[in-house]
Amino acid sequence: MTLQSSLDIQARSATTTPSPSVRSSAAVAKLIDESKCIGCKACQVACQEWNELREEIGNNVGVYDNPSDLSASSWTLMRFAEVEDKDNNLSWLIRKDGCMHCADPGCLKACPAPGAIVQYSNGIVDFKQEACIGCGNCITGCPFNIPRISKKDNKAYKCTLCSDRVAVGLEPACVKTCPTGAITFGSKEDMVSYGEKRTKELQERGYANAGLYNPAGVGGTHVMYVLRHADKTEQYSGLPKDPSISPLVSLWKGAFKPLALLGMGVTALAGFFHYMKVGPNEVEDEKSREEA
Amino acid sequence: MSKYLQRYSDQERMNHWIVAICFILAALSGLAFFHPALFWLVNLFGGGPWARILHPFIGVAMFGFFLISMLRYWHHNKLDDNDRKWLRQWRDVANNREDMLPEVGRYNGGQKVVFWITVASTITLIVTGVIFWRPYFANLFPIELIRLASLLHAVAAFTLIVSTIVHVYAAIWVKGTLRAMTRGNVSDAWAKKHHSNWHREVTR
Amino acid sequence: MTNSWVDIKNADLVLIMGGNAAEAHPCGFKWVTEAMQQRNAKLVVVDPRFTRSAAVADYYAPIRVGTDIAFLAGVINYMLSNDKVHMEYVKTYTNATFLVNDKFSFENGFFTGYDEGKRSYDKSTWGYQRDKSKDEFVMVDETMQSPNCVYQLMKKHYSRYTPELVSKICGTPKDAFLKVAGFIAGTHTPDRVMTILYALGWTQHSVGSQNIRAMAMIQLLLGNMGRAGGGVNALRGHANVQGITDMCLYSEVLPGYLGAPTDADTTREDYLKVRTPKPLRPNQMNFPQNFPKWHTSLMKAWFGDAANKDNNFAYDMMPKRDTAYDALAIFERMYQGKVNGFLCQGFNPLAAIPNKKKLGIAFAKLKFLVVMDPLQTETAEFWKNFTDFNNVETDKIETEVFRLPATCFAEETGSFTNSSRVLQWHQRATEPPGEAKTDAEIMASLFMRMRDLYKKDGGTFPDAIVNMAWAYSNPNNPAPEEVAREFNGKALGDVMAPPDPKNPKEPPKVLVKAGEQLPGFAMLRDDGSTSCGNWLYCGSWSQAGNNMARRDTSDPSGLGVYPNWGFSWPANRRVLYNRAGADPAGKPWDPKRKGIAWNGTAWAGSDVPDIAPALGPDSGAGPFIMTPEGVGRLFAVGLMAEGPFPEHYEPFETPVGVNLMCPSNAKAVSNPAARVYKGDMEQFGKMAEFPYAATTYRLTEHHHFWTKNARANAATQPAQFVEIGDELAKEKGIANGQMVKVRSNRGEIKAVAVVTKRIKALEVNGKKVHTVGIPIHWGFIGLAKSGYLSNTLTPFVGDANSQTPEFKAFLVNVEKA
Amino acid sequence: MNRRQFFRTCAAGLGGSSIAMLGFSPQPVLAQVRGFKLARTTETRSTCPYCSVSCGVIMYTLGDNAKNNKPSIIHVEGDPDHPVNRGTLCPKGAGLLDMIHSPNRLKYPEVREAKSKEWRRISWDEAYTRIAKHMKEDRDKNFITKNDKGVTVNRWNTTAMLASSAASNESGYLTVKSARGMGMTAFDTQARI
Repeated sequence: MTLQSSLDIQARSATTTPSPSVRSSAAVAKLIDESKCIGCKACQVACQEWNELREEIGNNVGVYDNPSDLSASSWTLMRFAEVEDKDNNLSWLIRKDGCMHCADPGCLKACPAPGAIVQYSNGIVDFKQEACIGCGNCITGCPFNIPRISKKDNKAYKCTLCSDRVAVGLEPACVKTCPTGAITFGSKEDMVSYGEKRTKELQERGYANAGLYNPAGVGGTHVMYVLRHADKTEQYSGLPKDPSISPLVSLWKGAFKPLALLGMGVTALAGFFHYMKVGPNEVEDEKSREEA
Repeated sequence: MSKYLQRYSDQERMNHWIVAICFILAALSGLAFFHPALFWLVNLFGGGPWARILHPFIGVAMFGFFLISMLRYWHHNKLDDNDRKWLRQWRDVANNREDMLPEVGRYNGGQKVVFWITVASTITLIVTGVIFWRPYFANLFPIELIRLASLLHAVAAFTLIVSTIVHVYAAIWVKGTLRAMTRGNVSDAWAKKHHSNWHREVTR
Repeated sequence: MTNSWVDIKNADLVLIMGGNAAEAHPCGFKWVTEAMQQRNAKLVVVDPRFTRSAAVADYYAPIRVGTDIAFLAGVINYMLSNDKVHMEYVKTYTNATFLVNDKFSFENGFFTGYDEGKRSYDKSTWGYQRDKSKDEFVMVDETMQSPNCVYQLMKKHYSRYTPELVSKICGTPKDAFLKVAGFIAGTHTPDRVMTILYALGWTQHSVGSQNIRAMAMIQLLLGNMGRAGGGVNALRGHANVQGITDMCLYSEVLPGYLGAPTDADTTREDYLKVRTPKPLRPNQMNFPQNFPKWHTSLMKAWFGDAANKDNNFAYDMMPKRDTAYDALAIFERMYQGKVNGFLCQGFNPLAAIPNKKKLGIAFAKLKFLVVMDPLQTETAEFWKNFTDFNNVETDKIETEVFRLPATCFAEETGSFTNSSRVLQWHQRATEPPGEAKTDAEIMASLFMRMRDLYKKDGGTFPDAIVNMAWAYSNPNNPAPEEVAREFNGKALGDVMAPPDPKNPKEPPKVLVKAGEQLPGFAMLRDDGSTSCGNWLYCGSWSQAGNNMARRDTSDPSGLGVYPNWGFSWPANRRVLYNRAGADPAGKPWDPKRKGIAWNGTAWAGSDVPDIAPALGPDSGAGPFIMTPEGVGRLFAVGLMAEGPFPEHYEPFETPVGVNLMCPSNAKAVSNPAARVYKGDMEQFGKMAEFPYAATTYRLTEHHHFWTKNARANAATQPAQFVEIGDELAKEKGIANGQMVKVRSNRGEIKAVAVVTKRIKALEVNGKKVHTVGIPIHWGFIGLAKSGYLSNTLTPFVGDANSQTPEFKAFLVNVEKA
Repeated sequence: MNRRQFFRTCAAGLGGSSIAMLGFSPQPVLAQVRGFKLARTTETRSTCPYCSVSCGVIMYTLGDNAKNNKPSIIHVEGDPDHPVNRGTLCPKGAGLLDMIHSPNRLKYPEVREAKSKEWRRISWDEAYTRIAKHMKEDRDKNFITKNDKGVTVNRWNTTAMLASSAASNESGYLTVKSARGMGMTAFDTQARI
């Protein structure tokens, strides 16, 4: 962790040249141990409190998930799923949903506004609302359905991993508050090894399919899960098993972008050189009129 | 027999230019979002958020007016064997060897192709654009469709821009053409040279 | 809690039953997850609902509401019949060997001595056999073969609770019951310890106290009391519920649990005599024998010089109690029109006492009501019409209501005592909003007004009011520091050591000089030379200063003792009965979890010994120093209202209609010793009309009726709901998220239905019993969506001993709204 | 003609990057993290007022306790030194700020007169005077000095009190002391429930 008021930037949305990248700070990560999570929503409230957000007072729609979805002012959310296995053993699988801080962030890739999304060298992906134009491409690009556009200001918002706290050497608010120690924070390296240790402990406890969720499809994440049923991630309110940036988005924001630009340029140039070589197609009498 | 032949009415021309202006604005703002190198174009619209707000409305306006033209011209743009022959002889076209080409009616094969490309891409643009238009409509569609729409929107825009470059260049290249849209008429000689069948038709 | 929050991490098995620790005490629950991860402890949850605690448990077993005693009795039977008890512990540290009055018996639902008319017992046969030749000591049978010894009586009593019958009563599948019993019984060896975490899920029953006793018996049988990672742990609900309990803001006790005088205690002598027991076995500490010291010191603290030998230490200044004045009794009296004024301090009884309709009528009979609270409450606006939520005729209610703004924690200085008896000092951070004042200032100012009026105008019996010691620097607003010093106590004269038996001629040493703060309750005297407002808190503010404000984070033993963090009553002891954590020879049962041990000359270890430090293993002194026996009571003698052994009784509203433990005795269906007022019995619903078992509970997102006023919390559970199992929902055609009407014989509420797999229909006595879950947190005031007060539904009856209302088991019907 | 062509060509993107380099590009946004809001606040340690785990909390107030500063609480979080909660807080504790600043906090003494439909703000003095008058009247009238057997009982049971279980020990002690001093027996607390 760096001790400074601004973190070094590793990648910046809609920017084609590299950011200053000689210095590299240690990558950080948050690990969510689902086996310890009781769904108390302390993380939700702590997030609201620290980030000075307040969610609307909604309604109960028949579930414990409240608010019922992420929003511009709810950056993290407990999602509850009642799952029965084939022997009718009930599990109440509770997952803290929120930004995964992908190493290869789809939102950043899709964002057209320079600097509206940045990735710090410690791995945090942060939205800069001042630069956000409100197009929603970040939503299109995100493999986890996280960013939300505010109805109030049409800017995109999501978890910042409390970049303001991390920048001064503190853990994120949700991590600090988590009563049961289900959320931990540290260097990515430490969190991976702790996650692997927890996985082993859970496997010894009888959860043969326990595993660490650090999906390679998005280059790994800086928010990881330890899951008791890592073989069935979808049971956790639809956590994608092998998430990656959609190929459609990759094509759109990848190869197509320069090629299309090139195509347009070539077309224009072709016209230019055609004119220079072949010259105008003139009707004789009119040409004289024009020149006159 | 006058020296100039009426090709487009005032109303047709105004409609064309509205579509053209909308296109320019939509293209400029769209390109700003398309490639970081062009993001500066948003300044023409009062900054990023304004460009984002205006782009879809401009697009809808463009589509609306384009629809009028399309309905008016589509039956002039049915491709026939003559057009296909014309198109096959694109080398002659490009080298101003018109005398070797088949006789052309109101529109030549190239114009017709551009017309249909424009129709296809404009419809694609409006349909896909609505699908990911935030904050109004995007929430009605599944994310995968939005992703596909985003890609198709970009592809259609690219196609439209390229075909428009061709369209504009053709107007510059073939002298006397521009007058059809600025004045509404073309010279008798121009018509005879480039659209002899049409010339025969209107001067009959 | 006998143990502490952090101590939970030392457990090998955590049983959560009669509570939902993850939901209600998440930050304490961290020590459960810690035990699971670091010690590989197992977590077992027994609850009518698959709770948040169950979500992370190793094993969950369902149980029908209000049948915990049957379950626990079955566990006792399982342990006794499979020899899964810690026999050495049971023989030496409990009254298992004690002989019981041979007239004592239990038959068909009743213990001996039941008086149906009074709904109470004559407990004269519930005693021990005493040896008249040996100081009236209790007779014992070390072989535990006598049919009258506690062990045999217990074995006989609980042999009736077979796994089959338990399953039939509780609805817990037999294999699930046996699995849980196996987990629990597995900790009977000295190297394994179980902790039990419970809360209102056990107390809020008409058999609440016996629920807890049953578990206490299990912990004694397993040898888990007094041990690191063991104990019986009540997870309490309010920030200072423990402190207020210790301060005894109850009619029947004075600060430090000193029984308050009743009409029967005509003189101070009588009063002290009944409350000062004699040891029941040789060489016991019999700590309650110090009662006169505690009481005299209290009277000195309250009346100063006005309490002296000449006036029996102001004995008659204290009111005597003629009858019960618990909250239910108070509202019954109010309902009957016997109460004119009511002071309501930081309490929302319109929501927190059962049967809202009855409460509303009671309030309307008051002449004046004074509400002191930081927040708007339903109680303060009982007279206001909130349509269906509170449909009253305002213009017919004549009660004058005063609403006084109080501070919240952030705006006041003082101490709170947590669930594990640790007193912690806190500082104010900011000014109160508007004109709000602290509760202390409001009470002191009111008292001073009364005192001035009585001084000026006279009136009935002004003596106690005008003589009360009130020498605070600002009598209208005593500083918390002054008050804390007062309840700790100080020496009024020099406190002298008892004469040294070895040098009887040497003048006794001065232990505490006059005027100094007392270091602990051992210094209290009954001659008026000490004052102490609460003997249990003696030591909290010693001459060294404010021990409640200590913040030393060191934990030398690594067992989570934190001996110098705050002050833990009694005597800064963190684990109660810790002498029992060592074997009779003084060696820890488990050397890896050593609390205290005998080092040859004294008891020492990581904690303050719960026994006189020099009273070695050879003395024969038992570890349970607060009983005159010196041992833990498997047989409760005469202390409980409904019997010395916990026995299963159905809730007053039972979905079965019969007590399967005594099916032929219709009078013992529900607790025969519970107090039921006239009119309330008639209001109990019957299973024909109200077929579903219901229970109320708290959600982790909310704290009682407070956090509905806090925006961030209100959003996390914004609207009222009830939970019903998917099977019942299907039967009733109720869809998830639909509005339903829940009706009891006392009223109805409407709420959103949360249809869940987490509440299962249970097979009870051959029929299916559905359970309806009713969270309590909404009302007609707050930032959350308005809702019905859930006590609209609940019955007006309490536990026979504590009078804690039966909020956890009653009957309802459910329909689509 | 040529200008139009040039314009179109630009739009097509050829000149885009070069124009950007000419300085038409918007100022790069300074990607600084949000300022750390607690940097110079004052810390006060306290105990969470909700359940009996009694977690340690730190309250952060604006300003440095200077005379002219009114210390308003802007943030509450767990006290990492506290042995039980070690910095954690449950959802209630994490939302303490909203309890402290709840719009439903009472700020002034009020009275609802008999049969009235509304609250009326009164002064503390009026509140104390009226309440004490009510209490004294009731006490003088209904106080029982001796029971029917002639035993001195000195009790007052027609005005009842229910005490908070969230008030401090000091407050509780003063409450029980004054209630007993007045002779109250109809006296109980939330702690029973």
